[in-house]
Amino acid sequence: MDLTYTDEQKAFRDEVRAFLDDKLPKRQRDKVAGGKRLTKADYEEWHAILNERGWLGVTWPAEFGGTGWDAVQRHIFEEETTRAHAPRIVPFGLNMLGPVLMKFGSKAQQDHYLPRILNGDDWWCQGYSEPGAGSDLASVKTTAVREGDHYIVNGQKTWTTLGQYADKIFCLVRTSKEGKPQQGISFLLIDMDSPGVEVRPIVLIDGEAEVNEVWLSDVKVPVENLVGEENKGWTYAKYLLTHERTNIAGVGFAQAGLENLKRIAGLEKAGGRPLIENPFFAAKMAQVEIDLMAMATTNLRTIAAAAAGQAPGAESSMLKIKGTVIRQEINALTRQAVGPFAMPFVSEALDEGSNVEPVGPDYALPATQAYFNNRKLSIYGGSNEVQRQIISKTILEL
Amino acid sequence: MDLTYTDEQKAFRDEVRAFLDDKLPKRQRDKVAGGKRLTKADYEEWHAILNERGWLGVTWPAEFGGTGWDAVQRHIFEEETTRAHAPRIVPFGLNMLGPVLMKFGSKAQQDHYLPRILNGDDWWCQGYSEPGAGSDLASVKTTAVREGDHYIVNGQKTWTTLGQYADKIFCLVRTSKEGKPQQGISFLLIDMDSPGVEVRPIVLIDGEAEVNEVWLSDVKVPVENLVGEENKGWTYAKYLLTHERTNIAGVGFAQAGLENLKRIAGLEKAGGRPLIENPFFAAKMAQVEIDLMAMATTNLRTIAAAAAGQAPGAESSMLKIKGTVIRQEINALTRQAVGPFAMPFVSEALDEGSNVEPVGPDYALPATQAYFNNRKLSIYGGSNEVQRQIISKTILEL
Amino acid sequence: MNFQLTEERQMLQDSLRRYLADSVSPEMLAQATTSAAGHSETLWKGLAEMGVIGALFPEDKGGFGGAGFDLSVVFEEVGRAGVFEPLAETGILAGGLLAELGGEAQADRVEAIIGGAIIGFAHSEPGARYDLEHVETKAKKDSDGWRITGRKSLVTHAGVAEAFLVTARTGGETTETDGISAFLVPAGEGVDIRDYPLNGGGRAAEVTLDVTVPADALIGPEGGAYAAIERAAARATCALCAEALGLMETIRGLTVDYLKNRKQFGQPIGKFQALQHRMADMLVEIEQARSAVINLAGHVDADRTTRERHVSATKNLIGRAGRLVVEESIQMHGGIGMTEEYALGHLVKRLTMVDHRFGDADHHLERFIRLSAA
Amino acid sequence: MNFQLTEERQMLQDSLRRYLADSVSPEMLAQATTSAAGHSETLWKGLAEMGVIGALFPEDKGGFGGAGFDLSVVFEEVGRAGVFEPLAETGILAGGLLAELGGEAQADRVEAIIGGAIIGFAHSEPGARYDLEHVETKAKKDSDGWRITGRKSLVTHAGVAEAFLVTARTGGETTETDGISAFLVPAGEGVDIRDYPLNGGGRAAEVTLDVTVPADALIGPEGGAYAAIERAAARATCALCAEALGLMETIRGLTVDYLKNRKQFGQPIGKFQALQHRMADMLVEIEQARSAVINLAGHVDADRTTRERHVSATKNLIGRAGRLVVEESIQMHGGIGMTEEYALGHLVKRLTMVDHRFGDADHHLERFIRLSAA
Repeated sequence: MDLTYTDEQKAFRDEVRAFLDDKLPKRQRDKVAGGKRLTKADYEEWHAILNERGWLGVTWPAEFGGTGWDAVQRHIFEEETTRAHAPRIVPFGLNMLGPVLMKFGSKAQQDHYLPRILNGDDWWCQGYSEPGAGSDLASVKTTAVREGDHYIVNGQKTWTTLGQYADKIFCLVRTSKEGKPQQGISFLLIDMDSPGVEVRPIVLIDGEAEVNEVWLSDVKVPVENLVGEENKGWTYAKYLLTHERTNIAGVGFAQAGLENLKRIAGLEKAGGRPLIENPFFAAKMAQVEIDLMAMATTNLRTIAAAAAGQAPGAESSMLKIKGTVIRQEINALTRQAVGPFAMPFVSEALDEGSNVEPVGPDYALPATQAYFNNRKLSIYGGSNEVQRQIISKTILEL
Repeated sequence: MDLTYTDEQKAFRDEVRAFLDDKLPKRQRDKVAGGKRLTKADYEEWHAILNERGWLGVTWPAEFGGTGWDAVQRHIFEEETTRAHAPRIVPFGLNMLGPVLMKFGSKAQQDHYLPRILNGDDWWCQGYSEPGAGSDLASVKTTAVREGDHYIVNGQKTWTTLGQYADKIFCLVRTSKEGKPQQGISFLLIDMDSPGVEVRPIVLIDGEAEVNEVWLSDVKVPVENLVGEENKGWTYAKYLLTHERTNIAGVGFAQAGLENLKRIAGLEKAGGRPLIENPFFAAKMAQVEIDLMAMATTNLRTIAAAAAGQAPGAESSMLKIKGTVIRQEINALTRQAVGPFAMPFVSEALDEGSNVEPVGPDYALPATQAYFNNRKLSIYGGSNEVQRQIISKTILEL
Repeated sequence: MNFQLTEERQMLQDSLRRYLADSVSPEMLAQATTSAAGHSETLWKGLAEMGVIGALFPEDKGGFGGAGFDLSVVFEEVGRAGVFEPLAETGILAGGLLAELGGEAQADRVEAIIGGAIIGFAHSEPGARYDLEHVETKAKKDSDGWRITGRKSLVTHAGVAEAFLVTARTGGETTETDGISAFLVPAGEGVDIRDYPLNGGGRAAEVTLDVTVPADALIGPEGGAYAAIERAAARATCALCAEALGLMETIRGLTVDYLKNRKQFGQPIGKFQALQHRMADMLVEIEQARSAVINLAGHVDADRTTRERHVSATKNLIGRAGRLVVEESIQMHGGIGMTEEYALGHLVKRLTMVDHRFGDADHHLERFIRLSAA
Repeated sequence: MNFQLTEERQMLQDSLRRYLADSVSPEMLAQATTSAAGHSETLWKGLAEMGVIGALFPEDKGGFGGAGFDLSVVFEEVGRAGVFEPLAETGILAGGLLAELGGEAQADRVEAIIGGAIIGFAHSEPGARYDLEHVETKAKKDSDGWRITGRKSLVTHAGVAEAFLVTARTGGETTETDGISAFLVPAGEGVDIRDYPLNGGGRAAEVTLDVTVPADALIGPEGGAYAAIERAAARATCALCAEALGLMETIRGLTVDYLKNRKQFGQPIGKFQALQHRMADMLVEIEQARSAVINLAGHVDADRTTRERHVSATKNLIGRAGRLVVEESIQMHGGIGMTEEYALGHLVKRLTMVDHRFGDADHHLERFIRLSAA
């Protein structure tokens, strides 16, 4: 038992810190810390900086141009970049499609797509969810019918995050109606420029349009864009979901959120005293901090097991539940902290270079938006209800 | 809309208060307030005092020797007696069997049993639950087989409260195995002195033996002890349960509990200050008080509807859930309040006249016992899970 | 003891509910929210014509209601429909204070309000958070009348107000209850408005005052308006809590419908017991919220301690129940519950913002403890 | 970073778990609880022979462990079995202080403790609640040595202790940290014991002291024992939290078994989704409790602020998780869960009492805030 990093791990952490001090643009740092709106160019700039250092393929093995880091190193990198308020790495190409192609893609697909992901030539988005399906992924209705050397794809995808920026989409499509719903699914790569692809933004209750509906009408997709075998897509999809679940606890986000909360609670005054000194508020903050301290250790335990080669099991479901509960509680407390200034909705003030001033403190609107936006945490990636079901089945065997 | 009592109701309340000032023995008041152990004689004494005044048959119509009070009067009586720390009225004869006999019993049964209940000649107990059945009452396994002018009863009842004091037990028994489980049940009155009846105490985690197992082995019961018709017992049982659910919210108990909690929190010192001034503790107390203020009004709304002749519906399920949650929270806070002295278990100190002194303050052990004992509130009388199911079905229609 | 509405209130409830059900749609609300006015002028006119504003005033002030239960009946329906008209600002706060403090001189203006004139309530200030007595804005007597200087914050519906009931200090320190006076200040020069939309619908403004008003703009006793302000705030809080209850009822209806109709894993999700039980728990809390609103409505005219104790108890409970209803209803809807387009979005935002007005759950818990100890 | 037990600790865990599984039964616990000794002499002997007491002491004090993870390994098993032996009192508190403060002069006594001698820890007092520095008991130097007078409360296993590590004030005021000294006081004349059973098993006593001990009964520096007492209490709290974790694990096992085997409405109740989800939530909290114990065990030897911050964080979390596990496990069992006879009863009582020792969840929440601000 040893809760501290080894000397090598500490050295690695220092290396990451030095890199961030040196290379993370202050402009980006301030935008992320201040809850400002990030543009496509912002993400691309940060990806390019990381790629130059060879640190963009965080989860990738070295043979594909990735870092080859183990789970602990990935955790340290994640922790440090989050604390430094770096933009997140957009995960769709890097953490989702990449690993699927490495494991199930053809040599030609790997050679073509993987370098393009690292170089920022393609911006990928995810075509998994469909309207009316939610966590029930196997009920895919979008069809792909083979015609000669093409598939003709028809259907609708939804909750496609940052689809408005994407050049490409990886999709689950139905290629067969026989057998169980899971059996007739294939995994297809589609060019967003293809005729028949239409992207419509979905505005969420925080006022932002980060997700989209993607309509596919008679879209012609070359058969070489099929990943792996036809009707085996469910296997690849599940593999991808396991990868999606790394960093599912969101410890770094929670820690950054808690720091932000403490800062705000130190600035806000309630009854003439800093809010942070109000015993009711201090109690709630301390409670969530204590929960986070424990959850961070649960997370490290899982990471250490992964680094030792154990496959992640239902522990990730526990981390998902507790991690989202903690982050959502931090969001709720931050919203509470900003007081009456949670009310104004001056969206323009979040744009870089906008000359619209926020109403009240500049942290107020981001606090409210984060509260509303992060309700998604317990819904997506397998809702917390689905996670409870997994725990009940696989750990408790009920 | 009027939240206050009418002048008549106020006058009635004053009458009840005057009666309690005058007739409730101080000895009993102190025992109840102090969480001391009540004996059979204590209950009998209080019943006799009430009966002398004509106030024992609280829920009974005047024609059977009851008070004939409406729902509001019953509520006032309940509230005042609880606040005055009177012993509770033991409900099995008075609030459970009584109403069943009045509605479904024969004239002979009514003439025989009802006066005996009021006069304290019979102490009744309830034979509903069976081992392994819990809230699933319809799964009655105890059998009653007709042989001539007797039934031969075999089986086992459990959770029989104060069965150790009882002369008689009313039982649900299976007289037919045909049809749905609900269809073959009968309602039988059994003399506890009959050969083959055996009572075994169940000690609960508070160390007390208030409930019992009742074993029935070839017990001969005269057919005239059948209430209503054979195989119609489920109807009577359900009718009884509706009656049991009056005062299901336990507002009076909660209010008395909250007062006791405040008193203790005023006496206990934490970090040199009275616990009641500790903001964390004060916050929890205030929270539960606020919840109770609202629940008391929900209760009055239900009572007013009942007084206006509306049948109680799933509202009683909502009162059951919220009422038990509130009382259990008060119990938990009281246990918390007594600090380290929650630990000693000096049971003898609760007996009247015992010369064993409690360890620490005299309110400590009763606080711990009440916490453990009242875990039952959310289990019995239809567990809170069953109540949620009722709400889901009847109100939400899910 | 009687929990039935009077016949008059029952009629008001029925007709208001019918009117709003007929007039309000998600599209109409979306339009009102993005309009420059920040509310629906048609609806406002309709409400005035129905006598809804009059129901907020007692008979001796030209209305036909004004009791706690009149407020709760009206605002439960307002919440149910999710509308954001300047009813509370004009009818309870500015109008209520004009009626109470203004005497005969303001009777015409109260009549105009009942007819639909919009008067803003410019009271809270940037540093006040939820402290009602926090007033820095100054009013100084001079030869022309009163010169008022200061900043007011989050003045709801300021953009459409023809005048403002402005509170300002004529004496005392920033957080004292003594020394606060009320003035009627017409919109226009010297009253600078920066207005903006609100989360949950409607608009508000930061108002900068540097204006001179005549001597008779003083409403009520010089330096002695606080008690009336606190009473008006209690009534507005009662209205807001009733509005929250109405929001909860509509959210509940949407959620139950969704549970019945939405299928997943081959059956309506309302057949999943875990969701059934959580929905039942939500219902229990909404019932608590209803009782809390009744408690407050029944005590808005009680003595100060009783009234304010109920204000804080009810606002605390509404804050807690509101958060539960918001979070559970979104969660049970899943992704669709987070979209701006679906009806739920507007309602949960509005309900969330209830906790940011007139003091959040913690503010009132602390206040309840203080008032109970007194 | 490494979360594997060392080979030695893994062996200790395995053998202790096996030994307790073989030796402990509900009947045996019931008998121990009602016996005059208030614990099982056989078990105690067995533990000593296995070297479990030695595992609580570092090598330079004659043991072969003594680190935080040694405590947590041992006490998780103690909790798992639901036993109540004087391990913490003797091995961590009295014994730990003798080893730390007593020097060479006490080495023999520490060896005796490791061999099974029972020494009580007479520290807390009737008015202290959870304040470690609250000591009123006085010690005065006189020609015969030290005269100690005062009252100690809830001295666990006092009835079987051959001596007590007694804390007493040789200077300072009741709640000061300075001025507290430690003494070794033999049981017997001048040490009056009123002993009684405890909720959750075992016995404790109120101890009245009016006794004179020789000058060399003073253990450690005069008036300067507090820092060591606080360290020992941190270690005992770590042990208690690990014990709570063990209790939770056994309760979890009992509850899952019950859900699988118990049928109602025609199926195992574990098939009801509402219960499945609640059981999953309980599991999540037990996982949190496990991590909290690891955090504390890993920091019991850290600098004071770090150590005590972890003490308070972990004890707070254990208190909250413990209450949830107690209440949910009883609820999911239904009536049977409330009976003394069924194995659950003893465990939930013991787990409940954890919150009443060394400070409850609120006490530590407040302390965590204070320590974090410092």
